[in-house]
Amino acid sequence: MIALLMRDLRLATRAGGGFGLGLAFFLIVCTLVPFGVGPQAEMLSRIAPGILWIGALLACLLSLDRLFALDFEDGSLDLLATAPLPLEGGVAVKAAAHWIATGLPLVVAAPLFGMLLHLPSQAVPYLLISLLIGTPALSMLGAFGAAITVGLRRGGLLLSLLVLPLYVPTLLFGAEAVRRGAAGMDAITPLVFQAAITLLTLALIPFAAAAALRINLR
Amino acid sequence: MIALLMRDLRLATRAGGGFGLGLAFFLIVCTLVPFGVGPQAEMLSRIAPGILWIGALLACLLSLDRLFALDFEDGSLDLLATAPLPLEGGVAVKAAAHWIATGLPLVVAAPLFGMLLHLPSQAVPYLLISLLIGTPALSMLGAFGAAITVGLRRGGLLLSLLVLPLYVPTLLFGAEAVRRGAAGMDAITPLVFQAAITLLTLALIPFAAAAALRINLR
Amino acid sequence: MSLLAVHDLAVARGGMRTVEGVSFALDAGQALILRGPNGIGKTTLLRTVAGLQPAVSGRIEAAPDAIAYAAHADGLKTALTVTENLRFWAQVFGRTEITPAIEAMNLRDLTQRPAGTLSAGQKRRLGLARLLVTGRPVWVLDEPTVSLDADSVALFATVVRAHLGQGGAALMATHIDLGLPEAEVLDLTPLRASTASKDVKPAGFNEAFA
Amino acid sequence: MSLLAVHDLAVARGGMRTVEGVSFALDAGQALILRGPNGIGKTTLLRTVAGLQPAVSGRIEAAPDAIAYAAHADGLKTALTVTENLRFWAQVFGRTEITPAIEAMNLRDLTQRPAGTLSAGQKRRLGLARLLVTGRPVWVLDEPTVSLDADSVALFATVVRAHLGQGGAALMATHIDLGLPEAEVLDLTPLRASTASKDVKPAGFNEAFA
Amino acid sequence: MSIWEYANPVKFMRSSGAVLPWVVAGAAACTVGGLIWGFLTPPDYKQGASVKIMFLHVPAAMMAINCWFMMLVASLIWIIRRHHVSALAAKAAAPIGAVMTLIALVTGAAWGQPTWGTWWEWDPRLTSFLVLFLFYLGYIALWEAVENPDSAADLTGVLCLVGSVFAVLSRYAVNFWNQGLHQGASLSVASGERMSAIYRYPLYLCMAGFFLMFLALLLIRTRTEIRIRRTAALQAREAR
Ligand code: HEM
Ligand SMILES: Nc1ncnc2c1ncn2[C@@H]1O[C@H](COP(=O)(O)OP(=O)(O)OP(=O)(O)O)[C@@H](O)[C@H]1O
Ligand SMILES: Nc1ncnc2c1ncn2[C@@H]1O[C@H](COP(=O)(O)OP(=O)(O)OP(=O)(O)O)[C@@H](O)[C@H]1O
Ligand SMILES: [Mg+2]
Ligand SMILES: [Mg+2]
Repeated sequence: MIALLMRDLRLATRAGGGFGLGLAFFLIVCTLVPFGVGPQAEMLSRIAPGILWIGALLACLLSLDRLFALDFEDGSLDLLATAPLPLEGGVAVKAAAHWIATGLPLVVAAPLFGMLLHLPSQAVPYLLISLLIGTPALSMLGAFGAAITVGLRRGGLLLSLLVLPLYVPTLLFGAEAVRRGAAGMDAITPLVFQAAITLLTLALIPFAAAAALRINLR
Repeated sequence: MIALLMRDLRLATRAGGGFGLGLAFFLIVCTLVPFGVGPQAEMLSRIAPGILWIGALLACLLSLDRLFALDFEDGSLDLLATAPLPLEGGVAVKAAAHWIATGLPLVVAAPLFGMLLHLPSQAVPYLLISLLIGTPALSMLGAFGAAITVGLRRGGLLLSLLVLPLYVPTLLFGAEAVRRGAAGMDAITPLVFQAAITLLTLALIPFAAAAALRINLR
Repeated sequence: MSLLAVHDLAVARGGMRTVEGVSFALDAGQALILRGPNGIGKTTLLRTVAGLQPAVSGRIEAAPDAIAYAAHADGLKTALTVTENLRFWAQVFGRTEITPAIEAMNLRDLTQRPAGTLSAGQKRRLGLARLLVTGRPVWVLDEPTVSLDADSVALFATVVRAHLGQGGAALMATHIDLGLPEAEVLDLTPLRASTASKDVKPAGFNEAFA
Repeated sequence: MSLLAVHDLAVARGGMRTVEGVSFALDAGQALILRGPNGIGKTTLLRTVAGLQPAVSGRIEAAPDAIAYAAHADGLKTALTVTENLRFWAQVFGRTEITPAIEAMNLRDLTQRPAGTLSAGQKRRLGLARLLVTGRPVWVLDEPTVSLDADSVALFATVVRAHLGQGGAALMATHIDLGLPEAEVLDLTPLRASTASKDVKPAGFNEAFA
Repeated sequence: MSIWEYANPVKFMRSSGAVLPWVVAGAAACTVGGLIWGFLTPPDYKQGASVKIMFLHVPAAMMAINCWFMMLVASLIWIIRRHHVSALAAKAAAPIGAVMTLIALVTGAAWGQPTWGTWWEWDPRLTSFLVLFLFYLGYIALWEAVENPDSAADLTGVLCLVGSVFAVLSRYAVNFWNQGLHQGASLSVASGERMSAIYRYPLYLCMAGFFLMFLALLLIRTRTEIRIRRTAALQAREAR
């Protein structure tokens, strides 16, 4: 297990591994939005919570598409499936590695990007906490989508299609928490709901994902 | 040439080919945005031009990441490079096939999704025209990015990082045209600029992309 | 008791049976070579035995965690070096020692090279070295000597012999000579699932229509 | 004049020379087989001859558009059927007739199957059929008979012989017997680029330090 | 002897090694001197003490642009004449340019807070700098991602050419999109009336310092890149 975690992290930091690219994508989304909607600070600050959450979500999603596909193509997945570690554990570990390599940097960088979008400063702690609670669920749900689409040649977009609806609750509560934080309202309730969703996801999805992998390997 | 175009279109419509997925992604982005920023119609209608353009741009981009990678992995690209058709032409044809399979459906569907985001109806023709003018440039620039990242294992996100800055002018003029259209202002100037950029792109980028492909095949 | 026993096995690919009535047993120290024309179902059979897909009918008896499978693809990460690749697989199988495997497959000069920069045959050698670090008794190999030169094939034969000598077993599919004259050969040609006559037995969904 | 002539060629991979001083000429009706241990540089040499990478030094003379190259990967689209795959490549090379190729490589029963559902050997047969539809005189083949069974190897030999008989030529790298005893053999082992002595000749960047 | 002789890695190592100490000394003297002088200037009547940020901000902003220009030239030399040193120099320059851009952005943000009352504004100047930063990131990421050094040089060269065209296009597009708050080029023809001499001379010194600092870093990094490649090649030969 540890070996798998270390390998995935090492691969992420190697050439072409994609470490930091999630961050770059996040930055790019945050830059494109003002280009699209115009530079007025007052409007940007109103949509900032939503855009930040959507940006984090897309960055997470896009770095996921080949989570298992690479292992599938080079045959590692066949070999992992016959190795003495439960596939459920393998899925969980790979999702964890993904979160460390992508989700965590997003959380850390989010306040900075919040500044670009004129996010009110009293909302920043809520942004941090809600991302910290929410991104593990994003990684795990994405791993599930990646497991389902692993055998497909152009899984990327199909993956988005499958996974994005699953992201809706996390996104809703996350963005709501930040918006309430920005408005100085009580933001605990959405955060609690979000935490519940994350826990549920972490507990159940590894089994679904491992089952999907087994089916795809057949 | 025609053979290549027909093959790519046929592949796009086959299982897992990704035809329609770009559209689905576009739809999803347009649905996630109200979840993220809140449902107030008046604000949605203000940000609609920008969001629609960004959604189209991301949908286009994401379907591009494996434009050449698939041909590279199964060896077709080696064989195409030794075939009696100029690689520049091949690149242009593949970008054209991508545009027909992804860009065109986006253009057609955009007014519908504009409705979801309360886009003012006088802006719809501008949305259509600017997308029609702009999306070919998106496909071609994306083909350039795909050619550069073709040999890399996790090219997807790197591709985004390389290509999105190139999309900036197109996006700016496109969204600006729609915004001016929505406000009833003169939108011809940005459209003309956009058309100029598209023409420039179509004229020059095939050569750069073919050069990148040759380098990657070495 | 044998390490691996297969009784009257039938396997299917893409919803159609490929071979049926396959029976054999592998004891410690035995090697069995599967032969048969292209497309008869060797790969399918090996994947079934390795547990990657379910059998249509028949029985596979093997100790749990006895089988190490090596397919056409070698499961190498091109960005990691030879050592890192091997060490990873060793750790997955709960072992630590990789030097013997490196020595055995003559990879000493290549240890620090990223796997992506190896030639076809060097990659294959690394893929075979992976088998050694699993420490599992039953090797299930699909065309193991593809792309290997004569010296490496001889090396491979030596390694397999040593594995058999230590009480292991090997099941291999191949079209070419592996340099293992002592191995038994099972020709699958007569076991091709019959489709011409009335006893068509398609798998799964189609069973209902049979 | 010969169809393909190579004079004192040196090729490099990953910034280091692999083989050097390679010279040969192929006339119509001739076949040349490259041999040599794993990693000596056969693939590199063939890719250079096919024009996919530049030579470090030396000269390659070939008519433009004379070479058809077939690598390890077959360039098949798994979602397209056998016929669609072949027809595509025929069109790319400006030809229309694909039935002879299908007949020659014994793919008649598989024409409507998506290429993704073929077995390893069947895929290879399809990859070789592609050569026939190019209509080009010089075939450059990298381990063409990998995964093929004995019958298919014989088929391949027949096809190559027919090609040579029609004034074609073939350059092939392989480790195993192709069933073409009449072909000449070039062993690359003595041409390995020397690295031990002082006449080290690394490619490109390192040249300055030599 | 033509000038291209110096593009030979061995010759380059020798000559750059000789000039490097002088460049480093000059860079240190000008930068430190300029910054101290700048810091001792009296506060501006309108902007107060925050005007002193200028001595970091303006030279960094200028070097950020010039560095990309230098990379463009180096890439062209590599693509046309295939001199490895120029490719490696372009590679070495990118992170320096990215950091310069970052300094300009950060000091600009720190300047904007007292002057415009906001850390960030989607002003065309600032925005096009952000876009430039993205170009730098993409360029660096591509160098990192491609394993074969020659291919990496070629690919990043092509990217630099295309990127330059689009960076200029973006500049004009951004101008069209939003009329900004940012200063115009104050060192242009009209400079005399816009900035008094007490600020101008220390600013010149800082600019010279930043330029020399860029040169010094560039030489050091290029030398390192050459050594790295050389080591890799030697290792590869050992492994053979
Ligand atoms: C993140 C924010 C900022 C960025 C990226 C930025 C960028 C730049 C750039 C690119 C230049 C031009 C160099 C040239 O063309 O010569 C420049 C110069 C200058 N900036 Fe900024 N700037 C920022 C914020 C500010 C702020 C807030 C102020 C003060 C109110 C300011 C004042 C100046 C001045 C006085 C110059 C010198 C004029 C000139 O030479 O053009 N900048 N800045
Ligand atoms: N995904 C699939 N769908 C349908 N049929 C398939 C699929 N994959 C393989 N087949 C068919 O199943 C049969 C058995 O294939 P298998 O790969 O097991 O053959 P093999 O004996 O390994 O052949 P080879 O020697 O060529 O590797 C072949 O006839 C093949 O065409
Ligand atoms: N990308 C690369 N970077 C560095 N070295 C490489 C790279 N690819 C291959 N090599 C090395 O170049 C040499 C020649 O490789 P090549 O693939 O041409 O060998 P080959 O003769 O085809 O071997 P095989 O019979 O195993 O296919 C090998 O020693 C290999 O390790
Ligand atoms: Mg097989
Ligand atoms: Mg080879």
